Amino acid sequence: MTVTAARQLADAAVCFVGIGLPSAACNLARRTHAPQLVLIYESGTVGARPQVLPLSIGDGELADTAACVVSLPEVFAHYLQRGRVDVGFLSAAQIDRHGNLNTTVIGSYARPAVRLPGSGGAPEIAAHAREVLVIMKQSPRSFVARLDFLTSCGYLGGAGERARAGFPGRGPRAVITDFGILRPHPETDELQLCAIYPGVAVDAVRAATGWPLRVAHDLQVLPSPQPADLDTLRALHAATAQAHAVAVRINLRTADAPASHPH
Amino acid sequence: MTVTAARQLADAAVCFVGIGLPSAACNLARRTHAPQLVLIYESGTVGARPQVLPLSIGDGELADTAACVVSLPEVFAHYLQRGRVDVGFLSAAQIDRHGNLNTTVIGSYARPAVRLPGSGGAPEIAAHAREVLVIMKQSPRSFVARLDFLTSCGYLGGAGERARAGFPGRGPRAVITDFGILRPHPETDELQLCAIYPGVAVDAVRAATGWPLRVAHDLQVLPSPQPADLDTLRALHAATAQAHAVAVRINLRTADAPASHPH
Amino acid sequence: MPLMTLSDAIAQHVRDGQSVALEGFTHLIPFAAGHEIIRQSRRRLHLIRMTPDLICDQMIGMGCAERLTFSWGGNPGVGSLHRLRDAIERDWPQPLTISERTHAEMGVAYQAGASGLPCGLMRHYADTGLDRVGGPRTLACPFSGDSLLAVAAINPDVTILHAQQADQQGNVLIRGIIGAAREAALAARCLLVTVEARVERLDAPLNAIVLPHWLISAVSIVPGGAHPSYAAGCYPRDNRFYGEWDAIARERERFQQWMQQYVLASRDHAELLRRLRVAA
Amino acid sequence: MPLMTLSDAIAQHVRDGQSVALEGFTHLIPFAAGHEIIRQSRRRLHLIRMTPDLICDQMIGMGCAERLTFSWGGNPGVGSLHRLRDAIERDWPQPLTISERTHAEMGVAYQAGASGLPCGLMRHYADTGLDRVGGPRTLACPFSGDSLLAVAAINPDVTILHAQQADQQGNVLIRGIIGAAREAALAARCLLVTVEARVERLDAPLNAIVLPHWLISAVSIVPGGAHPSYAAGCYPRDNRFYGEWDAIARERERFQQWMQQYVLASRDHAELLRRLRVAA
Repeated sequence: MTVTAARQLADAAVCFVGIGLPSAACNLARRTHAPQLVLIYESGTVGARPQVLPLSIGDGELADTAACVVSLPEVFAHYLQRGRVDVGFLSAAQIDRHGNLNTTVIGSYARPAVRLPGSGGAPEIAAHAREVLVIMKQSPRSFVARLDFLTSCGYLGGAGERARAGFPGRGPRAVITDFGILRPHPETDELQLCAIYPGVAVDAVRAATGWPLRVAHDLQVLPSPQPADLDTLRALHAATAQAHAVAVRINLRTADAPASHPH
Repeated sequence: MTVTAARQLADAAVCFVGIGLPSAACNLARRTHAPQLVLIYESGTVGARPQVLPLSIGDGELADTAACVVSLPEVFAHYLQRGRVDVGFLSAAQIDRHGNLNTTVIGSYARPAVRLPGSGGAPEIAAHAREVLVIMKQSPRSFVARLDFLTSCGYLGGAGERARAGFPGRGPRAVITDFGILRPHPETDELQLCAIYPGVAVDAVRAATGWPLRVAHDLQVLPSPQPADLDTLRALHAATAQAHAVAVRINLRTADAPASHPH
Repeated sequence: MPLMTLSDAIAQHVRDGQSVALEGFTHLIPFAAGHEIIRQSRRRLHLIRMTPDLICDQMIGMGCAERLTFSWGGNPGVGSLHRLRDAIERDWPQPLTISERTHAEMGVAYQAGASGLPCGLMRHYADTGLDRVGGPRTLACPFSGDSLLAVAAINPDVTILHAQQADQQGNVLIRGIIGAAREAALAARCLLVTVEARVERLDAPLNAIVLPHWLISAVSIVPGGAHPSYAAGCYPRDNRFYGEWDAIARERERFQQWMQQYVLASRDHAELLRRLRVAA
Repeated sequence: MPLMTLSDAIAQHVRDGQSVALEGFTHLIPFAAGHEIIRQSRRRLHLIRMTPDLICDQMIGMGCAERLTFSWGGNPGVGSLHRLRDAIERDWPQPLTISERTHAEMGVAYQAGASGLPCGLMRHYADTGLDRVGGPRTLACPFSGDSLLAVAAINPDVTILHAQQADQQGNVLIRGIIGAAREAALAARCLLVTVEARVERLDAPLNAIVLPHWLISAVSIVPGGAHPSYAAGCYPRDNRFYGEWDAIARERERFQQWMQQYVLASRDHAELLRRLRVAA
């Protein structure tokens, strides 16, 4: 899934990256076919080139390897809202047939069954990025007929409603799942199954979808991931696990240290 | 005049400084009775401590000696509009009896007899600084019954109009001239002569004013400037003249220079 | 800018019922200050933080807060903030009123607050669920007619930041990822800062992020004051602790026990770091 | 980001009739680029600069501009810009339409442009003369009811900056007083930058002002490109030249003669600096 997601990214694209699967896919792409990919994280790190995957969106690794570090108001206003971002990369707890996303609550807002983390930067990424990629595991609980909460706009009610609302970004171009890839129908904006991994049965994908899933008439079978890509991804995860396991030690005497400028 | 203006500044005040006479007065104050004065120039230099007087509002001397250098949008929004400035120090081509200022045109706006530089930062300084000091030479051409153009608001039409308009800053507290000091009447907001330098005749001040000038019933005679203050001011001007006369030499081969970080 | 101990700074400047922003975006989160607020048993606070993180999880779980303004409430890279969820889902230890925004809205709100404006503007195209439950309102641009979202300014009673250095005058240098910390600082009525170290001179590069001393109500020297978050140039993020927090905070009893054993039983942050075996 | 000569950059990217912002607040004014625009005889430009300074005085006097957006049009510390005055007062060499704002309004306008917004907001209490002759409009804050001034965004067709360094990729480092140069850069449809030097790596501190290469249409290496303005860390402001300009620009004939002898007769900026005896 991560390899397939990475393959959706063209080289030199400017990519606004969420943490987790999107970050893994972007960094895999940067280490394989897209070395000039520009990664922007909402922590204000522009052009980050992390050696290991960040655990948080604001890891020091991102700042240390970035072309520049700007403030959060700037990254959202000057980069995202100004229209400088080609691809926004998102994930969610729920998605509906028109690519609208929920990362806020399961159940009612006032008294949720599960309180999810919330919107973060997703609503504006979904609005402003020239196009959006979504990566999430497919199940009837996550691919739902009706969202419990509309956190980030996809194609709204479909059939051109998003375009008519004037959104500068075109919306979700692809939803990469553990079964394959869904893309919006050009007229109805409804997500349909366009590609599957080798060995995946269409009925299994339908069973994992909370609405009657349409299948593209030219359904593709995706190539198996290149061993080199898988090796790169495994190496990235291994380096990450190792880096994050290091025990932190703090020297309490730094207060008395001379005025050396940390650089 | 500069010494008298400097004396109006309390130590540790946060002062938004215009170039020219205001800058000279503020730096004199900082070198004499008000060493903790915080000087903010509209170039974004906050806490500047220049050794020589800057010729422009953005001289390198200001940046090199500042506590921090921020952008112009920030200095106007985060410092001035946010209400962090105690004293705004202004000058003008024309002032009227209610302390309103003109730095835009003499004559009509569309076809001026004299096109002046314009507003710069003055309108917002006049609006937001807790109080304003004005320093300018007094003559019937500069102290006028009616401004050719209202660039920066003083007390508007007087009699509390400024306070009713909701301005956060109180307006011009003192106008320091080459004759003495004018201050607003507490009820009418009309500038009246409150203090004169030794040897100045009130009639001479009246003759230099374009409206029937009122004189405070307790007109003060200002002390002669301290020789020490005058010496400091002269030394400051001498150092400034010397610094500004140095010939600039540019090395055209810097393009080939190694990546040494200019600090 | 008076230099004082963190316990004095919190005692003097943070009152029950105030709005308190603790900013720092993943980086430089003022954990030591949050713990001191817990130790001093502040109540009915309105906490403001874009990413509540473990610090708000702890303060909410310990009953300090009655309200939270935030934009993303998870344990980054790990999962849920269980104490935050318990407060929202089950009113434990008390009900928590939430004001929820997006990151971009929080940025605009802090920026408006820092700029002395009552509101700021964003582009807006269609209402989301947040628009429906929240306060923002749309208005039309007087020039283009475009629909814009007006976002109400945030001006916390107190903003607390952690930073790398303060100089002798009390000017504070912040290096690295800044989030909306500077805007939160300038928006506040009272600004408290904890720093890793006090130095003779900051020796800051020309365009460094420096908070002038006269904007700051109190500076306290607290080495390691951001742990388990990090301070660029001083120590890295304790990703392992973030992972372990999931199990600590999942159940009420274990959470309370942990807070008692580590935070409440420690006189100060240095003692806490020693108990956690992060410092010697 | 293609690296190219300044003359190619102007030839390719600056067209007659465009709006062109040359920013840099006293510091880093892109004089070399302005001179190249004069040499290439661009016409009907809409010049945008907070402080027009000598560079706009020269461009206006040489007939490049039909419109000027600005907020303070003087020779700093010296007096008038005589060519600007001659254009406004006597239509020489041609009429000049002016859009006049305050510094703060220009800052808000660039910031709105950089942020993809059609307008920005400021506090407003009473109309000045500028409000009466200009375009800004007031609106009410939907939360507080306060009267606010809406300022229309500025999005120049081209913004030109001068900076200290570019690296091999074309990332640009700016150090020192910045004014609204960064906002003007981000607001532009096309961004051209001249730099003092090209370096292997910028070696920029963590929070330095860096413009990423993919925002820039062309970078040109022009040592001394800000003279008689300055580049912090490279050379100081030529205050003497600013003083001398007053006499040069006062009369039309002497001005034209000077421009011919120095700017037009020089192939490039290096030759101009040699003629001025600023460089060897």
